Amino acid sequence: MTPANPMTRRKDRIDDLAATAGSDRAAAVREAGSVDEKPGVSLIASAWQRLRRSPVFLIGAAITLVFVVLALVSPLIAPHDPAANLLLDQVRPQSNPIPGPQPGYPLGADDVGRDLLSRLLVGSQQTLIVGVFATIFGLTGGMTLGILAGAFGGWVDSLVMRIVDVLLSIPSLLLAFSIAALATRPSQLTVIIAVAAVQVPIFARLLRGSMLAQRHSDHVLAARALGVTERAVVFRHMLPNSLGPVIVQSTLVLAVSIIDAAALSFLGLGNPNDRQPEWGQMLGRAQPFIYDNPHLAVYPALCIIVVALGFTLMGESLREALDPKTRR
Amino acid sequence: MARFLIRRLLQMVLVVFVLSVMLFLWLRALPGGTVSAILGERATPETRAALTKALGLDEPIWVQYGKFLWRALHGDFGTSTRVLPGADALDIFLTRLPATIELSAFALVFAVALGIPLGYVAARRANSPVDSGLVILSLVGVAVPVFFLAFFLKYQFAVDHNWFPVSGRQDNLSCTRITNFFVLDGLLTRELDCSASALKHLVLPSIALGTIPFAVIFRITRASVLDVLGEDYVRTAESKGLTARVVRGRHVLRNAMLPVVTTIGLQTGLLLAGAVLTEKVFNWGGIGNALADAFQYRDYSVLQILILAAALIYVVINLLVDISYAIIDPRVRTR
Amino acid sequence: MTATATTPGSSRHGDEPLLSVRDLRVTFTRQGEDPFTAVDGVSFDVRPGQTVGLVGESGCGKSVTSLAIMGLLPARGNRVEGTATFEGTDLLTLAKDKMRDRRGRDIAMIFQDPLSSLNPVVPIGRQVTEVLERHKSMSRKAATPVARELLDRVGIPDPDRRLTDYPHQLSGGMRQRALIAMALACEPRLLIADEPTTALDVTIQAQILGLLKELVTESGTALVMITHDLGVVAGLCDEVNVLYGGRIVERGRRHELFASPRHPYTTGLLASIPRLDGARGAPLTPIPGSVADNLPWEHACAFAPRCSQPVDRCTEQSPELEHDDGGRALRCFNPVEATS
Amino acid sequence: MTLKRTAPLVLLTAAALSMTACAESQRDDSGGSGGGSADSNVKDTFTFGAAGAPELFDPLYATDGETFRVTRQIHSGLLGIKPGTADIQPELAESWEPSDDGLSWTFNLRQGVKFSDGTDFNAEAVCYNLDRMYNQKGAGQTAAEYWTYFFGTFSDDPENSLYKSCEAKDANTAVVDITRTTSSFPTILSLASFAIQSPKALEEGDANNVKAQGEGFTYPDYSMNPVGVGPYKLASYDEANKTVNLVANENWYGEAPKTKNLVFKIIPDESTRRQELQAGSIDGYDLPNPVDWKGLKDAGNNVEIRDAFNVLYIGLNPERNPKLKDLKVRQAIAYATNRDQMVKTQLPEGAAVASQFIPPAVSGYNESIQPYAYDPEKAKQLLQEAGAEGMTLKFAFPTEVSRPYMPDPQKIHAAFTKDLQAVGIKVQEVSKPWNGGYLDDVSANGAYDAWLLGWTGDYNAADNFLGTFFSSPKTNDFHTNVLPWGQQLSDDLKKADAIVDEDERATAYQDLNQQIVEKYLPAIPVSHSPPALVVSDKVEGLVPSPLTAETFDTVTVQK
Repeated sequence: MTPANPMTRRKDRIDDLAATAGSDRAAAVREAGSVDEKPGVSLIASAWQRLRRSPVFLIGAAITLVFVVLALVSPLIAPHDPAANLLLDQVRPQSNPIPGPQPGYPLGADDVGRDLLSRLLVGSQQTLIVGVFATIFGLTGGMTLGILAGAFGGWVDSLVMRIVDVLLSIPSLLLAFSIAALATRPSQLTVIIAVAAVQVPIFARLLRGSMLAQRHSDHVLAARALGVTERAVVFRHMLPNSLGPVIVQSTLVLAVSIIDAAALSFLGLGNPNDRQPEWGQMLGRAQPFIYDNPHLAVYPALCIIVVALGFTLMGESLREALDPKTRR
Repeated sequence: MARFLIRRLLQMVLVVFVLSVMLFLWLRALPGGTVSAILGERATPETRAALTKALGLDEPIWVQYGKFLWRALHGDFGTSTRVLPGADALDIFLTRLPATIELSAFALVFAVALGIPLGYVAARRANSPVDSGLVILSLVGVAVPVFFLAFFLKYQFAVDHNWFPVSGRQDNLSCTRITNFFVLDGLLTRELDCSASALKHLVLPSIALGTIPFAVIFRITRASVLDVLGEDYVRTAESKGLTARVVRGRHVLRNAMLPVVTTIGLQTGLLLAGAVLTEKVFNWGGIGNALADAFQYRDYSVLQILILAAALIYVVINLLVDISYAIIDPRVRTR
Repeated sequence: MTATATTPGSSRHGDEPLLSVRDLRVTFTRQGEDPFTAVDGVSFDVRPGQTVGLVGESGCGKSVTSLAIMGLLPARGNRVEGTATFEGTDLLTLAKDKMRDRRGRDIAMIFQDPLSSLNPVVPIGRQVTEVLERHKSMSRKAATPVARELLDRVGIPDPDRRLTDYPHQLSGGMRQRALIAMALACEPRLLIADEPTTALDVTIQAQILGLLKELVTESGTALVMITHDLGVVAGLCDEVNVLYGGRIVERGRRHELFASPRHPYTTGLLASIPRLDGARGAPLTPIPGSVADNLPWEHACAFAPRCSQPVDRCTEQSPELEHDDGGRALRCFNPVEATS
Repeated sequence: MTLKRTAPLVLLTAAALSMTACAESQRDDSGGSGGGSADSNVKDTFTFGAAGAPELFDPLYATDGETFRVTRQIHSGLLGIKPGTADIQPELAESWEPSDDGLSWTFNLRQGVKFSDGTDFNAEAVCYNLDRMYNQKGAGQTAAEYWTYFFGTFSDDPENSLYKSCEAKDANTAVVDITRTTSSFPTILSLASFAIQSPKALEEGDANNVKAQGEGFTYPDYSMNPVGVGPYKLASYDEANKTVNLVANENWYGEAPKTKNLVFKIIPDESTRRQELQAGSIDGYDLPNPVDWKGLKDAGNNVEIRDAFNVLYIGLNPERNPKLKDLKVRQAIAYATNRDQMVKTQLPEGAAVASQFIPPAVSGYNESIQPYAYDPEKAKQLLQEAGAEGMTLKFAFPTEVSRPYMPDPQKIHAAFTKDLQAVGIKVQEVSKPWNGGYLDDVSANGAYDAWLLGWTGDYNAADNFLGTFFSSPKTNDFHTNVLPWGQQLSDDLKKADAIVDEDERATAYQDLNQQIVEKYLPAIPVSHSPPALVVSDKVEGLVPSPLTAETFDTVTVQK
């Protein structure tokens, strides 16, 4: 946290996280009062100890579980085909733009007569897909850069980090926005890519940080001393110990990407094809109706909020659990 | 310190330069463009060709960039084609900036005024129900899509109950403009109703925009207070029998504030650069809104300067944060 | 139990004990983990001007003891039983604010890591003066020269400059000196030093110990020296308590203990420190294993698994602390034969 | 949440309110702003929610409706538009006469007219203006888009220019010569772009000094200080607060505007405009979203529905997809798409399925033509006959846009896609942002087989629709040059346009319309959709115009 390392101030949450990995062993030692043979295990074990009793974590986990299950089974339990304009004949822009609740359609339909409940249920699927894939893409991208930088240091490091700096110098939403705009044919994929791209530099910095923290830690030095190849050192010794913070970040990113996706379709950069419903898209599309038929926006919004909250709760409590500093 | 400053400045220049190149390529890679944005349905091949030529968009890209760079170095960032046709892009940025600063400032006040005290309370009562409650609350703040929150606020407090204005920065009161900070102008010109109107317009957007910074500041405060509470020097202070007030003030908070200051700085950067959603919902005449418009109409010059400026503001603020950090933290100062 | 725990040697120091700890038991009850007793029925006395050592490896509960006495254990997550009577008042049951008044004035403490124990963002001088302001109700202005004086006394060169310096600008030794200066600012009657030298390199260690010794003798302050290093004790303490697994396993006056250690653990500790008077090339024999392998005191001798000469009883019942009239105490079924 | 919110809310409100309190008192003695109106229970300000910022105030260089909406209040042309219709009426010219060959037009000007700067309006002024437009140079030519579009070229290329010359016979008589006869002239002189402005002001404001700079044009001072003949004149443009303030023009020849101040508040977001209206901070706005009409009416506002003066069509490109060269296939598409349902479920009331490419209000409209019915079976059969079963169709729609003729393109496209798939056509769905290259792909690149697009008429002439669509077969969107009758149709259209006699021309166009839909069907006409504009119940005297050419001088706003 000293200016000697310029962009640290950028998202110091990242570096906080990064630091935890490095100090794991030290922490373990301080905890047990004696040198612990295998830091990783005891760390996770004790983390789990704390998590089991943290209400924050339990709530988060519960929400997430429900969400994932829903995403898997929703097509089976959805009362109607979410793409079928079943109530289209009732739609009249003036008299009745949004068909209301009625037998068989507890929440009514949307502006082209598709069953709202079914769309909400099935929406969980695409939403999960967006979240998960955005995270995966962001992670892989970030890992590649981060490992390059963290593992080799030197000019590779500074080159990669300059690139990261440039990316980080653009406010994240703006970046997503810009990338989504490039898509000549907007689709779910382009949305995912845009959202993921924002996460790449963050993951990169995160990994690099925690790996640098370890370059000089005992077990890595030891491994080197034993003449383990650089590659092995990186993948067998440094990477595994950097994973804690990465996992935490990932859970948080799951939430962020779902929200960002919503923001994109609010700005009209979302996936134009709405046969496969996605909550963010539903929310974005509800804009024209928000005044007379707010429910059209409120339902998907609530879904997003709850799910995002779920992931964030998990991530935050995970982070606290893994962070030795908060263990006294 | 001096060396560090110079290094940072150089770095900044580099970042901005690389960015400008990326930006330029990006703009040209965008589907469509100024020409069709201007011509609309009326476009005929002839008019399109003529316009393309007139706008110099037919030249090879590096030539265009060269020209852009040359002009930019002379403070000329081109002319708006659609946001405010014929206006100098730089001027547009300068007239919009105060709006965004004003909004960000109020949003930040909101975030800090709540974030730090609550963060401290949460840390003192770590793992208590109060703590968990506050943490969850703050996380809800993060989980709500900003634009939805904005809509919600607008709907509740502006449309349903007419407590606050729906959108914009000020009622049409024929106010005198000096700095384009409406609240300030009102005070300077003694047109207090202008200030009042501006304030009323600020409330809802500030809250909408301030929620995420609030959550972040809250969490950082909580975390760093937690850390400091466990530090040896706090124990030392206690062992000296110092009063609770002194221990908290001089030993706990003063150390805990370091990362918080950092974060506040960071958030400021984000706010100034990224208020697109809030500004759009509240039709706020700031940079974010201009960005959205410029983007919709493919107004290259305006996009260019706005994004560059956003990045620049962002990097500069980071630098300022580092400096302020150095000023607060003696360890850095004397290194 | 209390009856048995009358500390002998009263003959030499006539006056009443300044601090007398009786049956101190500290149990950590961190939620989500089974309660763990760190200090288990520890009793000892400290008389004015006397220097008492608490010795043992890390994790033996010596630091916890001191924190318990100072009332510095975390507010939640632990249970403290027993008494620590200081000039007639029990510190353990004293009201928080009353305790604050005593801390730093009557009882002061020095900690292990001088860097982390100093507030990084407050100048050294301020950190000294704040004690005076608090307890001597001096103005900051009035306190400054006093602080300067103190820094000078603990042998910090160029004190005027140091007043305005920040901790990170001082060397390890000087930081520890500064801490000592703060501790002694209000001439406390009792000073607890928790591993004051471990974080320093050997040459500095000697200086600091010398300084402490000098200060306590001239100011008549009683000193509780907590350390894992018998070497430190050897130079300093009148009386030594050896702790193991949260209990005192052996006690005695310094020279006696060093001359003829009875408890295998004590001998172990002695054997593991290099001695100039030891035979050349005599091997250093460390104690095998670690505190991790302890047995529960309730129905065994916790040290048994690491003991050089265990007997069956050691693993079957718990040894009591037995006092002889010579002012020594021992907790062992199969002591080392007295070498005399 | 609540806890978090209310605290500062209260604080700020308190602050704000207290300030207004002391402020109002201070306002009172300052006499308040304006307040000229005699009638006490009528407001002296009419605030209109504009969807976008005006580009500039010199209509010659303007290109979009939001700009014209403002310039129309401060400028007038030789010809005006009869309120509530698409027909022309005298304005600055009281009458006009063509020569027998229709190439020379004599305009008798209204007398005693002054520009808002007090200078006189007369024949010199008229000719000065027309010549000014004709003599645009360099960037000015590119910027003067409407001139290019309606008059062709400028003085540096006289052959292709419709305009020839203007001569001031006497103070009140101007004679304008044109190079060919067309139904468009003199009607086009009613377009806001060709308004007559004060020669003095144009001179002093260096009005023609348009420069291309960077990626845009820079406009001279004049463009921000317009001087014209109109009920209002520009008072101020508060760019920082996004409001345009107009004030009554005391030099106007007509009767003084009923409301002294006219304010345009720029609110790009449609739902925000509506909320502002609901909150009473604006008195009306244009193009309310059809789905809002009901809510708006229920809330007591007046939704003024204009006559539809537009057409939405499914464009087809036989060059890109040869299957479309077969009339049967094109007709199949017409039969397959359930346009009736689309109109009912998506377009505002008053919208109708289009039987031809011009709206009923335009002269030359053929009542007798029946729209293609919705008949999937027929469609399948036709496809079969054409051997085009299972053909694929690259069918595109624009995103990030809403036009009067298509409120939500994506929804319309989705509906038709379903229909087409139902008759076994494989639809390849494509979309692009409106400003993000959609129009390029439709016109310049011809990148789609079929697409959604439409047209809103500029003035009442069939040529403004049909000519735009189907003339110049080489370059038009429908690539009619690859169809046997492409050139033929183009020529016929030109001939019809050149007919001087009104009725003769009308019949000619009626026949053409019939041929186009029944014999050619180069594209599928879909619907005419009436744009609306909404004002609060306090507003009276606003006359909606099919051409969205309202002037607000007749408007009164009750307190």
